Amino acid sequence: MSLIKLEGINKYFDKHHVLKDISLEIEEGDFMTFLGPSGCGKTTTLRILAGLEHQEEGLIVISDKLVADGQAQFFAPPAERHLNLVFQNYALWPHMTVFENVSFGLEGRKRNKKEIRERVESSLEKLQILAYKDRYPSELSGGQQQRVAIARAIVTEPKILLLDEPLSNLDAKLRVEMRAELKRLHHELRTTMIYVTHDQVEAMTMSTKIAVFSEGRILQVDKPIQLYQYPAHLTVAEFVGNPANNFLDATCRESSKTTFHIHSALGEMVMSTDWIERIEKDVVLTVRPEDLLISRTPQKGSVSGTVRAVLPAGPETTIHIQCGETILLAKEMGVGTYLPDSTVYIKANLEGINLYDRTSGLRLNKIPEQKAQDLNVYV
Amino acid sequence: MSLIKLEGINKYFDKHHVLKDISLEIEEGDFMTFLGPSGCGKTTTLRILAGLEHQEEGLIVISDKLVADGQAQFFAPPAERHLNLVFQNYALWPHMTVFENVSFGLEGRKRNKKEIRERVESSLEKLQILAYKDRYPSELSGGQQQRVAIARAIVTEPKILLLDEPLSNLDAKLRVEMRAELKRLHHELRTTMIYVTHDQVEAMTMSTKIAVFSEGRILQVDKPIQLYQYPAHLTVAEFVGNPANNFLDATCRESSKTTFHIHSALGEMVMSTDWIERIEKDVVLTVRPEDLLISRTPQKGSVSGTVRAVLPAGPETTIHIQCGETILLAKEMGVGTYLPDSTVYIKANLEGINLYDRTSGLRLNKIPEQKAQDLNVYV
Amino acid sequence: MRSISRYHSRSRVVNKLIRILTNPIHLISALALLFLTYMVAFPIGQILIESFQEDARSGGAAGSFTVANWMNVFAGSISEPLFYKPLLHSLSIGLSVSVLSFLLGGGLAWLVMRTDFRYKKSVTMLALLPYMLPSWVMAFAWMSVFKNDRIGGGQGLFYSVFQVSPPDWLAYGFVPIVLTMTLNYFTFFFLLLSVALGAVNASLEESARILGASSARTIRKITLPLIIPAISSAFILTFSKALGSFSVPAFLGLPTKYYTIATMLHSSIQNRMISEAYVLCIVLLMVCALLIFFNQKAIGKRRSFATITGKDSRKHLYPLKKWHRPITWSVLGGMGAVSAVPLIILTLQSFMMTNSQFSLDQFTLHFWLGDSNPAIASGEVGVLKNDALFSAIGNSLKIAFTAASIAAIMGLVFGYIVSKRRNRLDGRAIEQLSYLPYLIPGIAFSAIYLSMFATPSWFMPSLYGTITLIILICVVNELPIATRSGASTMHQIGGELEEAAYVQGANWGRRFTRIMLPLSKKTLFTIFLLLFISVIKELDLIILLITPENGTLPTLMFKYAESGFQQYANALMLIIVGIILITYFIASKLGKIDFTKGIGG
Amino acid sequence: NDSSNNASAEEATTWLEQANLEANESPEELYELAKEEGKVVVYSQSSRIKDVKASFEKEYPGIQVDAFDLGTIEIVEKVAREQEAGLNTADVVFVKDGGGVVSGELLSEGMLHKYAPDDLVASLDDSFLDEPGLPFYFSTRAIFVNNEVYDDSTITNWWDLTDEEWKSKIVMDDPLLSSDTLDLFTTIVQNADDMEEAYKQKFGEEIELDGTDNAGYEFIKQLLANDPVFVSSGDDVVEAVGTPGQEKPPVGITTSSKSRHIEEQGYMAEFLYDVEPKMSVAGTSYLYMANNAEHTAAAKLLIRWMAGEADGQGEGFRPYNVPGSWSTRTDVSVDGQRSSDELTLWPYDGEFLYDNSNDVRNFILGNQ
Ligand SMILES: Nc1ncnc2c1ncn2[C@@H]1O[C@H](COP(=O)(O)OP(=O)(O)OP(=O)(O)O)[C@@H](O)[C@H]1O
Ligand SMILES: Nc1ncnc2c1ncn2[C@@H]1O[C@H](COP(=O)(O)OP(=O)(O)OP(=O)(O)O)[C@@H](O)[C@H]1O
Ligand SMILES: [Fe+3]
Ligand SMILES: [Mg+2]
Ligand SMILES: [Mg+2]
Repeated sequence: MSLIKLEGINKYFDKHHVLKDISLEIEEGDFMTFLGPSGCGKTTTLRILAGLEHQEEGLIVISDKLVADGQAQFFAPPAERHLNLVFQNYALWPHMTVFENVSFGLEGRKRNKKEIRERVESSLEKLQILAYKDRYPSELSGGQQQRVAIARAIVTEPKILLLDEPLSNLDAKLRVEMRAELKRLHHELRTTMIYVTHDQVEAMTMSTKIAVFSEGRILQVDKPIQLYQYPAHLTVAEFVGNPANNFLDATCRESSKTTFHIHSALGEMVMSTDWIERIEKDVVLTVRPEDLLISRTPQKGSVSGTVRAVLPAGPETTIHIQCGETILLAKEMGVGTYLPDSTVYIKANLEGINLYDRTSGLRLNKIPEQKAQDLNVYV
Repeated sequence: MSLIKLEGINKYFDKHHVLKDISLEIEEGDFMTFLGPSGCGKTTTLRILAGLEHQEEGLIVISDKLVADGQAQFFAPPAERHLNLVFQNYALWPHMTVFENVSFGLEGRKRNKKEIRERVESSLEKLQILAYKDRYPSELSGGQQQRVAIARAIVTEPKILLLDEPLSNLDAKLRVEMRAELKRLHHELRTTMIYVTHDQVEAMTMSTKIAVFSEGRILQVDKPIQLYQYPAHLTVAEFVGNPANNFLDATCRESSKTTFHIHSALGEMVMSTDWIERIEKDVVLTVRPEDLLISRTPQKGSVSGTVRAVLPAGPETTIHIQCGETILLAKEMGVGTYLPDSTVYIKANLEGINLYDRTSGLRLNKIPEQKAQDLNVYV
Repeated sequence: MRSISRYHSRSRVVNKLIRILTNPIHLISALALLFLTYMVAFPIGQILIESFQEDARSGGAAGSFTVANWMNVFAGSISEPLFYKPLLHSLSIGLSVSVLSFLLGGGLAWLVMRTDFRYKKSVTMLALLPYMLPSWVMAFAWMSVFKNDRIGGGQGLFYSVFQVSPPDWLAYGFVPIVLTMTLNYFTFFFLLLSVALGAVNASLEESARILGASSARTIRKITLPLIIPAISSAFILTFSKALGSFSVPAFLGLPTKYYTIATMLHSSIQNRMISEAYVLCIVLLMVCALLIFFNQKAIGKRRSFATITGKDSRKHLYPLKKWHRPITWSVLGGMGAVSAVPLIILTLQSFMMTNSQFSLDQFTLHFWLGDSNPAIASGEVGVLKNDALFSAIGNSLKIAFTAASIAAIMGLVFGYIVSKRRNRLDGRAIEQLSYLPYLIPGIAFSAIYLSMFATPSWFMPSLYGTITLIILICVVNELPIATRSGASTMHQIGGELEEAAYVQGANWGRRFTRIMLPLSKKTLFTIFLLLFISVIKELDLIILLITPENGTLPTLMFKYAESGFQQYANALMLIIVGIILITYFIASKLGKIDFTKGIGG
Repeated sequence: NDSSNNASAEEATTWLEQANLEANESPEELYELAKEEGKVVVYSQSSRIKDVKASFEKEYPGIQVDAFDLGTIEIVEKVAREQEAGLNTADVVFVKDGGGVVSGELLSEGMLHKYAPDDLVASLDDSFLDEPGLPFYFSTRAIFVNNEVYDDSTITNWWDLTDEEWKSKIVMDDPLLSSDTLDLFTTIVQNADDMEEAYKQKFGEEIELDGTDNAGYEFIKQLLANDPVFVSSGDDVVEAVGTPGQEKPPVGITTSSKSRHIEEQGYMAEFLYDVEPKMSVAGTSYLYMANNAEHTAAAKLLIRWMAGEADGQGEGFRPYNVPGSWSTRTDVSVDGQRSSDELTLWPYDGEFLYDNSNDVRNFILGNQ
């Protein structure tokens, strides 16, 4: 049995239909990440799950207990759902000190003073804000406030923890440390986490599963790497990848019983028909930037292109290459040293491409058996 | 002449000394990024610059005009500083619709209605929130609110624009688009930007200069790549890099007139004495993860290590390798396929290492002439 | 860098001075202080001085310095009946009324602002009604129900129904005084807390609920502390209103000789023992000052109550579910009874030939429309036929409207300073000073104003005899309500909202009118309404200053009441209530105010 | 500041000379002069001034009456403050001397003057001849009883009120709040001898003072010990006493002028004339001319008008010639009530009241 189950959730704000038939199952101990463009309904889903917002339609079951039923207009209060939420806007209490903010949840549970103090201080310590415990939220920096919000949520060690962009205002170093802290919590207490983030690295490294939202719908729920490597839908493909995936209009042509050709700006590729569910004529080919291989000399199967821009970003460099009409992004480790306007030869790593039906937007290629097993290694 | 000049700014909140002798010059048309850990004083610096907070000591000169003098207790009001600020917490007016929020600044300038409407709508359009123009802030998602805050600041086309983590709540795709939009603004209107971000990629790709803050001080102001490749100080080195730099305690030994040895967990390295300012015995060696090369077979100069964790993050994979006592991070493009606990051989790319005095924390190695020129290419 | 040297040549002190002088907040704060010093501190100074002067009637040399008045009150042979006991009564009344008003007004405010209760507008209306009636009306209504045979002259409704006399404690003294005053003054709590609750970001409560706190605990630990500024303001207003109220304790307290400081003060004035009156007055003022001091303590220096912030989040209403029906019935029923009963009694009376006999054959329109009939009330014509009525309505409207508008704006501005500069001396001084007029007895206050403005002084022209002076004294007298309400709202507005406009280049005026004012629109309306009501009912404050051609509705009513023409007075009372209601509707329509909604969409 | 005081003193004398308050102008002469002045301002303690204004303006067109309707205390406060500030708004002041404050604070300061032309004074009752203003009518604090249940003989002596029979059965205006009631008590103290006498008459023995100074105080003490019920207005007293259908109605003490509305309201109450030692104390209303009055002639004319002119029958006096009130003249009376010379009243001694009512109040406070 799954720990949390959403079924057919629909939510309207006045006329606006913001959640459309959201269904989702989350197992105990899952680290589920919600990924999706701004305004797609992530926060709303969390709020509905927490019982702060009431859906018009759909069921929510937590730990085998029905906690909300839209049709029946039954909604268990937040407290009965045994979860905790880090609000996107922190929602710290301005009239309480940091300590009081964090201890509030424990005090409700009638523990003794000393224990409360210890636990509050230990979680403040973990979030590196113990020094600020007697300050009021208005006397803290943005990132410090955000950490208070996290501390307040984790101090009660809830079974289910919802986090709405909890690390967005923290610096990279702290973010890594906080991620580790959350991971630890996840493992040690087997807390089930539902996590909203816009940071793909965060999503990829932290989660056991990712749900990609778009315009109030869930497009794909999958393990991180699978999602990354085999986006199920063009929209998902557009959204994941850093920097963005390359999209090429392509056409397919069956060339033999076992092979077919894909024709695109990257030239002619020959693929096995095993690789694909079915052959469509008009397709979209996606190549991840890191799977676009650049060489300074022509190679077998490569096409030529012109370097348009080189954007070093510290650990890696993004190179914009014009290839016919389209600009393709390639990514290399380290500081790339291509000169602008020089000619280079590019070729797609065949393992890094995906094929989509141009009309329905659904992926056509299959996930290879071997790969699918491989991927399990990392989870 | 620089457009903005901060000189010896000191700021206290009650007893807390939060800004310590901040001095900084910003040229016209600069895109200056403030980078630094949470709570280090970035927001405070922006607020002092904007005239919302008053420093106890120090001067601020904008466009050759003294606008604030702590000693003399002279502070020009924000309006006279001709700048605009995107607040870290948005500071949207809850009683106004999105349109009204954005048009407020223009109305103060007594333009005609039609022009105001056009300009507001065009900037809402750019931020992809035109559809929400009649909503109130409370009816928007977090990211949408943040975009309203940006729209409000850019609509008046200020000479100087201060942005406090303006994209922190946006998704990756939107963030890329918004960056482009800000860049465009920066170029087209020659707006001088001061930008606070925790996203290093953002800092690296957007800025002409980066100032690294730590505990109320500025540690280094430099061009992005230079900063990335040659952090001037251990603390800076700790802070930049994604994931974090590898730090190794090392000892130096002069081996000849022109060479010296560095001994560390990565083995013995021989470097030219030209490479370094002076030789110290106790040093810290830093290696960026992407400059830690992994091979499955022993190579010349490589040391062996054990794979402890493999963290695939989509486009790249971070590998934790235990090497003696220390855990080192290495980063590779694509999905790394090392098996946990397998033995690998690692070696540092010599171009990717830096050496620091262990006591003062200052960098010992010089920036090579050639390199220094190279770096100019990308700016 | 020439410009630099320019500023360096000036000294730090000069720059600081320039900064202080050019900062509108300082300027406004200075003006406010000046205004308050002249209009409040100066009169109070006079009262203080006179409290140390020999009374003319005490036989000594009138006007010479003495502490006898103080000794007499504090340590004389009659101190106990004159001062200590009444003070004890006053304080216990004030405290009980405040607590009950808090429960009643706060509960209703919560119901209206925080739940999905359906009849919010009706409840708002019903909560306002009792405040519109003069307090004796409620006391009178109580009497008609609970009167027992102690006074004589027939018993009340309670007796007719149950055939038992209500005990004295239920009919007179502490209990009825507290209850009727509560019904009169819980409006402060209701209005101030409604506004405050409407401005509380729902997510602040939600986060407590998620942490497993029960509704009660959430309210106790989060909601209430968050609106401390509003609560303490309402508390102070209610407490001092109860402390200063004379008519209710006189009406309900005298039969069992239950005196309060206000009755004693009134007694001193009636018997023209000016110094003694002033000593009592100063005592009341000290209680006020103490309250404000505690208020400042409660608000503290560092704590923030900013619930209206730059990141807005969603509004959420608490579902009443199965409680909806019982709550609806009990609230509408209870409130209806409480608000409507006195009004109905009043209305019926105005149609009855003899005062307290209700029967159909007594029905008459005479008191409304009748022509002169020497057999009835010495030939007094019906209220609506009275020539003075319409000029009185005109004057009352003019005074109430102007005074309420001015005071409402002033209240917000003062409140702004009080909250912005709560750590500074000027903010605290303004808070204290603007509060003090509340407990100065109307006649003493207006007498001093009479002297101050009788002849031109300083830059002020002689205002005596003009309507301006009446408006002015009403404004000053109502400043406490205005400032307290204003401050409680201003505490809730996050600083960054104003800063955002500041960096946009908006000057103070624009910031105030475009940001602060709209954000506190409901408060503005609340203050306006409260002040309009109390000014239009005002009598003893203005009676010394009014001229015959400036007669107002209360002066007209005073004439009727003084002649013993109860029915006419009631009819007039109803007209006043009508005017207030019409004003309420027009103002809320014009201002697009919906009390029951929060800020923004 | 001396000089200005002198100046105003000088002014005052000249005004006094000009105003010529001793003169006996005829109404016609005054009217001529008053027309110049055009109006007259009166501060009145009674709202019946409205009727006076109407009749006066009808009789003397061209002279407008500005009538301020105020309470006694307000009048004292207003006149004193105005005069101190050198404002001469008021011309005529119509007020009772409650607690002696008018004589104590206004007359003593020369802020009010007496205007009493001979023809008006001619038929005044003797006891009103020596007053500081023009006394024109009076009412009194009287004992009211329910005439449905009781008759005149229920109470014949003030000491009757101290009987056990009336414990908690006396309803009266609170002396702490009503200066008229306090005046009654103070006058009782002043006339302690009479009270002593009356005591003897009732109990047949000399009074024994229980720690009090005299029989007056002793009476107050015993009365208070009998738990009288205080109410806040005279109407309540009349209602309590007069409401029909009561088994054992209380007796009441309030102003006789309340009897005006008794019938109208259907109450069954009347006040008692024959009480030992005296019925009560006269509460006289006076007309004064304000110092430095601007409209002297009109003021004189109005005073005459209100006093009912030479024959006392004038239209101006009619509003005051009502049940419960008595003209100070011997030749004017109200039907159905005893004429003023048949009443046994203590005279009203403003000076004494001003000096002593404070003590009496403190005594009451102390004996509650
Ligand atoms: N009260 C409201 N009335 C109308 N629309 C609303 C209201 N609240 C939210 N919305 C809309 O619902 C949609 C979903 O909002 P939600 O906050 O769930 O987005 P989100 O995925 O959390 O976005 P972000 O990443 O920007 O925080 C948004 O388009 C928003 O504009
Ligand atoms: N009112 C105040 N009283 C005391 N300390 C304060 C106050 N406001 C801010 N601080 C402290 O000043 C320091 C700098 O704050 P600032 O907001 O400038 O940090 P920041 O660099 O913007 O951090 P972040 O990235 O988290 O937003 C913080 O340590 C904060 O705790
Ligand atoms: Fe009043
Ligand atoms: Mg969100
Ligand atoms: Mg910050």
